[in-house]
Amino acid sequence: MIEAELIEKRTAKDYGLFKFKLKEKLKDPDAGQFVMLKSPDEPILAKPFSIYSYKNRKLTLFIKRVGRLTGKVFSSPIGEVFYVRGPYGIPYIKKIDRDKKYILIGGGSGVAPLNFFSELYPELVYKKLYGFKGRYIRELFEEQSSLVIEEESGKTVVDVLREVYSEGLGVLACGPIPMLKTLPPGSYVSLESVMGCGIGTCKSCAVKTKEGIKMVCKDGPLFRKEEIQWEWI
Amino acid sequence: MIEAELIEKRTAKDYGLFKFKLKEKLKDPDAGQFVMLKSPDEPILAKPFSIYSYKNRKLTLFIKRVGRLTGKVFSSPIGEVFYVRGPYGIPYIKKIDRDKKYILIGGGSGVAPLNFFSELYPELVYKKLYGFKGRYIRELFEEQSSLVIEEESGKTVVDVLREVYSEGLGVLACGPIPMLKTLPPGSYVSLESVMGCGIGTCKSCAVKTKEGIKMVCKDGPLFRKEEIQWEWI
Amino acid sequence: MGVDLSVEVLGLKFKNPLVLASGPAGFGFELQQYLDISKVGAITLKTVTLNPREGNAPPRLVDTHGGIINSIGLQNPGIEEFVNIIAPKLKEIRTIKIGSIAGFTIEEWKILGEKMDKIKDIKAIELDLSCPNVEGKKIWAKDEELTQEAIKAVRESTDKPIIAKLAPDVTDIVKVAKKAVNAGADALSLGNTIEAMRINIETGLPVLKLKTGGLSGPSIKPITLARVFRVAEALEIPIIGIGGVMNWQDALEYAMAGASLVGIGTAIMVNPQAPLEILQGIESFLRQKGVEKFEDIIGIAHRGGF
Amino acid sequence: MGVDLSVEVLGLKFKNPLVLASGPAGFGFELQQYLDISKVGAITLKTVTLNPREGNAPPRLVDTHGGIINSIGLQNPGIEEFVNIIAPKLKEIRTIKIGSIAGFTIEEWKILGEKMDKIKDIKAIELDLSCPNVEGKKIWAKDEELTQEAIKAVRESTDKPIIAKLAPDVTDIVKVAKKAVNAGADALSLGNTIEAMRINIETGLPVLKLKTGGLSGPSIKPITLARVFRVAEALEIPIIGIGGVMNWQDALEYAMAGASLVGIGTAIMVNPQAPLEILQGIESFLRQKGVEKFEDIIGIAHRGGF
Ligand SMILES: Cc1cc2nc3c(=O)[nH]c(=O)nc-3n(C[C@H](O)[C@H](O)[C@H](O)COP(=O)(O)OP(=O)(O)OC[C@H]3O[C@@H](n4cnc5c(N)ncnc54)[C@H](O)[C@@H]3O)c2cc1C
Ligand SMILES: Cc1cc2nc3c(=O)[nH]c(=O)nc-3n(C[C@H](O)[C@H](O)[C@H](O)COP(=O)(O)OP(=O)(O)OC[C@H]3O[C@@H](n4cnc5c(N)ncnc54)[C@H](O)[C@@H]3O)c2cc1C
Ligand SMILES: Cc1cc2nc3c(=O)[nH]c(=O)nc-3n(C[C@H](O)[C@H](O)[C@H](O)COP(=O)(O)O)c2cc1C
Ligand SMILES: Cc1cc2nc3c(=O)[nH]c(=O)nc-3n(C[C@H](O)[C@H](O)[C@H](O)COP(=O)(O)O)c2cc1C
Ligand code: FES
Ligand code: FES
Repeated sequence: MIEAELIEKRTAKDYGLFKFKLKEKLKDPDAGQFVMLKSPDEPILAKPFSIYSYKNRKLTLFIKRVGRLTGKVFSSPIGEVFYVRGPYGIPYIKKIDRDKKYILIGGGSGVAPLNFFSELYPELVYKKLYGFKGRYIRELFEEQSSLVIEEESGKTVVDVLREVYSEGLGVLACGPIPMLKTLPPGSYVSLESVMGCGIGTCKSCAVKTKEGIKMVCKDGPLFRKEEIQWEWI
Repeated sequence: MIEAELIEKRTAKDYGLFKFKLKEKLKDPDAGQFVMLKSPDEPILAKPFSIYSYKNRKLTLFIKRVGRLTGKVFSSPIGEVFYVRGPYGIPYIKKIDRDKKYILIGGGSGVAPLNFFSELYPELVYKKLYGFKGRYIRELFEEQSSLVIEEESGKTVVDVLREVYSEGLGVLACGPIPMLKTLPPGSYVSLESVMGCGIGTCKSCAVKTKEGIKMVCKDGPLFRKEEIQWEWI
Repeated sequence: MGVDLSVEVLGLKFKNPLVLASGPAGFGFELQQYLDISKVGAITLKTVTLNPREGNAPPRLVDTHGGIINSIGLQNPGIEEFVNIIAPKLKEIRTIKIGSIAGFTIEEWKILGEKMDKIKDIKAIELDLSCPNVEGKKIWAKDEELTQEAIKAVRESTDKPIIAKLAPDVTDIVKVAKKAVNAGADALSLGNTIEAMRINIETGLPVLKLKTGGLSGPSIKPITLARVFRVAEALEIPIIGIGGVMNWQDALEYAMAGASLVGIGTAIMVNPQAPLEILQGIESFLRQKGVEKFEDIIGIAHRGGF
Repeated sequence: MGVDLSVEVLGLKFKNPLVLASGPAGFGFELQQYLDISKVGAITLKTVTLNPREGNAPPRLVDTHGGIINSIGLQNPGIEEFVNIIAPKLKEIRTIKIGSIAGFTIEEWKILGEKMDKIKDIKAIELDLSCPNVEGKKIWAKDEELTQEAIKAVRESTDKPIIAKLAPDVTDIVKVAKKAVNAGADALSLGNTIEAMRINIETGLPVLKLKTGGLSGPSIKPITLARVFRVAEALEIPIIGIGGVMNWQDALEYAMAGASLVGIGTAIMVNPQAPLEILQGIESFLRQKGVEKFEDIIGIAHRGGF
């Protein structure tokens, strides 16, 4: 695994941007791909995090604190060493229709891969809708206009989507399952799932599709909304 | 347990002096007593370390790197937070004959409690013999004259003891078992033992004495050499 | 709004569900200097045998990733000294006291039961059927028939509530649990340490003098928790869930899996104050959830959760 | 001075003692992109059943202190697809391949044995008698008689070496091991995951959809190590020690306890390159100790150590 030293951190409550300096470079990371991040001790399992940004061996992750590993990242001082491997997963760009423009819809930490996508493929982005509950999140982002904050407007990203969506536009979404389920047909949805290996061998991250069981890590994380058998998740 | 922030460290190969700033003060720590030190994660067990020095909530430990916890201490950056509890064990001063002067004999990390003893009770110290294998240890100590370094003189502390010992003097020793076994009758020996609780409840640190099983943590760590049934250890 | 942490079980009212598990807390006297024992629901005293025992030669303890392995070997002063010297002082320990005994023969179980029965301060008797750390000794709980016989022997010698402490590392815990209940156990402690070892690669020899010992601590929690869950699913009997409880979340998991009381051993060794932190955590969790009585969450995982 | 890491056992020459345990490494194809599999002694392929299996609904995995609990549920394409599509590609995986099968009935064991027998690239057959993650399915290794019958069935259908993969969480592992050997097993894999669970205290429900799963990783190492030690003490049979091997020290402990080969599962998931680091560590340890052949340290803990 690649040594990853924490060199910058900015947090707002339970969300944070964490920049790591890697000992080796990642191989051609693309938007929608993720890395497996491991703590030097507990938990022993590496966990998946989408690439939020990457340049010159500097990897930025956008992390929501929910449990042990994310808690460890939040409480780590600058200089703490973690380990990463990857990038894994199929880049969004290889799965989507490149002739469309996309509304990027992110909920919470789901914003991470969308940010990288908009950095790499600005020409494919029609609009960004990054949804959060509380206004404290504004501290973390420079680009304030993409933020849809429920506490401020009473609207969720899905509400706003309904207002701006029109036939012909694509939807590229990453966020909680309930949000993904409400999206229009044809949307591309980036799934989360508990992962073990991240590379398709251990069968931990199963999702049931019209064509049978697929692995989120190897066959995804992006799927067309219609492929998924949502009731199984 | 008391939060203990690492505020200073000086190491020479596998030995080091580590100063911690405690959140609360220790209750009347005395020489020969130890604290239980715990890492914030692994290993889960707290481990015993003699007090090397203590003043104003600043606790110094003299540690030899041998395994997981000690390894963690060595690799920790300044600012890392550990936990301590204690002090435990019977102060040397309560067990020894106060009418004597003592040769303090330390082997390796066994030097720690003797240093504290000589700080608190200089009037009871006849001579200090702190034994180490390699000369690199000189970097760690200001008081160079107490050091007996095998690599330099070819002599161990026990060799030097034979030269300076005379009837009427006391011996107060802490170090490896083989060293303790060779000491003159009447010597006071400070034992090490694997510990669980450090307070006498769990029965992990048993030592067999003429009066039956005793617990190093609660009944020791200091014993008269004659009390111990050495073959059991 | 106060949260009611008390648990009524075995005809006793425990002020809260935390029990100091047998062993790590000794008889409570030393621990008392570092923990206000009156704050915990109960203490199960260190196991007592018929004859005094020195315990095993050292090293008796080694740690692992997420756990510790001990081979203390039931060091204790024997039942006579316990009755004559320890028991009269037990009133100093101001919580419910559960006596723990281990016999090597049926006859011994009987005698131990009788002696414990006479001690007024002992409110229940736990049968340590599962200590893996005595050389040459059979582990009673590894044989359903022996389990049954031992319990019957004690059952005949006392009217105090009997708790059978079973081994988690058996093929079918539910089967053993059923036998124990049929034989007259009023409650089950699930479980004890699990046979384990470490080898010192430098010497090529086991680290512990006894070679193997019993694993406790966080490592075993998910294992024992599943045993508690299985037994609670199958039987109507009060369970003391024991194994790897280090924090309030662990304690709640056991309760939700079906344990009425929760034992802590290793956590006491790591930090004698651990029980207080655990109780605080349980209380504020329940308050936040709007649960008024701890008893309401016992076994909730079998009833569809919250 | 080179150190000879090879192990001769089951009539096969393993270039080193590391075996990728069944499951976490799949059939090796995906893993191959991240690990040069030709560097490990062998791979035990993911268990195959008679019929294709989707596996359990998610979540299938949750981590604990020092371990992970999985309830994959033997997701696999079934023996037909294995024979027709997977087997012909197995030559791409350039190490010794051990096939793994799990039957639900004696008849199934037999058929699976026969099918595996015909695959040239499969050099030995492991019987997964101990997967705890299939709802309603009996765990064969929890019953000595069933263990024996399953092994006999496969024994009749193949001349390839048979490895019986036993469950560590049985009352008496030596007893089961003896039965397995008597029934015709040429080697034993000790062991598999141990039934375990976690409860989500927020919902009050088990985290895994299947409720319980199998615990693997560092947590179980001291437990399985003791099982290996006990069996090696009692029987003359090659053992593959499996459970919580994360680093070279762990691997050496298993060898010293009596394992000829050492399996790694969870470590592969954490870090696909782990086997290379482990091999390097073993080699430099042996060199430093002046041990010329890895085989010399197998079981050394039973022979007085170094
Ligand atoms: C009263 C008392 C006072 C003490 N005071 C001091 C003090 O002042 N300074 C000090 O440095 N120490 C002191 N000690 C000793 C100290 O407690 C131990 O060194 C410490 O517990 C080691 O903890 P660890 O986690 O680093 O080692 P562990 O990881 O627990 O290792 C312990 C031992 O096992 C060996 N070991 C580790 N890993 C393996 C493996 N994989 N295979 C085989 N063997 C292995 C190590 O070499 C070591 O000898 C004292 C002990 C006592 C009882
Ligand atoms: C492809 C992919 C990309 C991802 N990208 C990102 C990303 O960019 N940013 C991001 O923040 N996340 C991302 N995730 C999610 C991230 O992987 C998880 O948040 C992470 O694994 C959590 O690890 P943890 O150790 O902190 O949590 P864990 O400790 O494993 O906890 C996991 C869950 O269990 C719950 N839990 C924890 N402890 C308990 C307890 N005692 N009882 C009950 N429940 C408990 C937590 O609330 C949490 O929901 C991604 C996931 C996938 C699959
Ligand atoms: C040092 C030590 C001594 C123990 N002694 C006893 C004992 O005498 N009798 C007994 O029934 N259990 C004994 N146990 C087992 C504990 O009571 C408990 O069942 C086990 O440790 C699992 O719980 P834990 O993980 O909270 O420690 C002992 C455990 C330890 C660690
Ligand atoms: C995700 C996962 C899947 C597994 N699948 C199988 C399997 O299909 N067949 C099998 O015999 N064992 C299976 N196992 C068990 C492992 O082969 C191994 O016995 C166990 O995990 C203990 O080793 P470890 O601690 O190194 O992982 C699986 C384990 C894991 C973690
Ligand atoms: S995480 Fe292992 S297969 Fe997807
Ligand atoms: S360490 Fe527990 S009794 Fe001494």
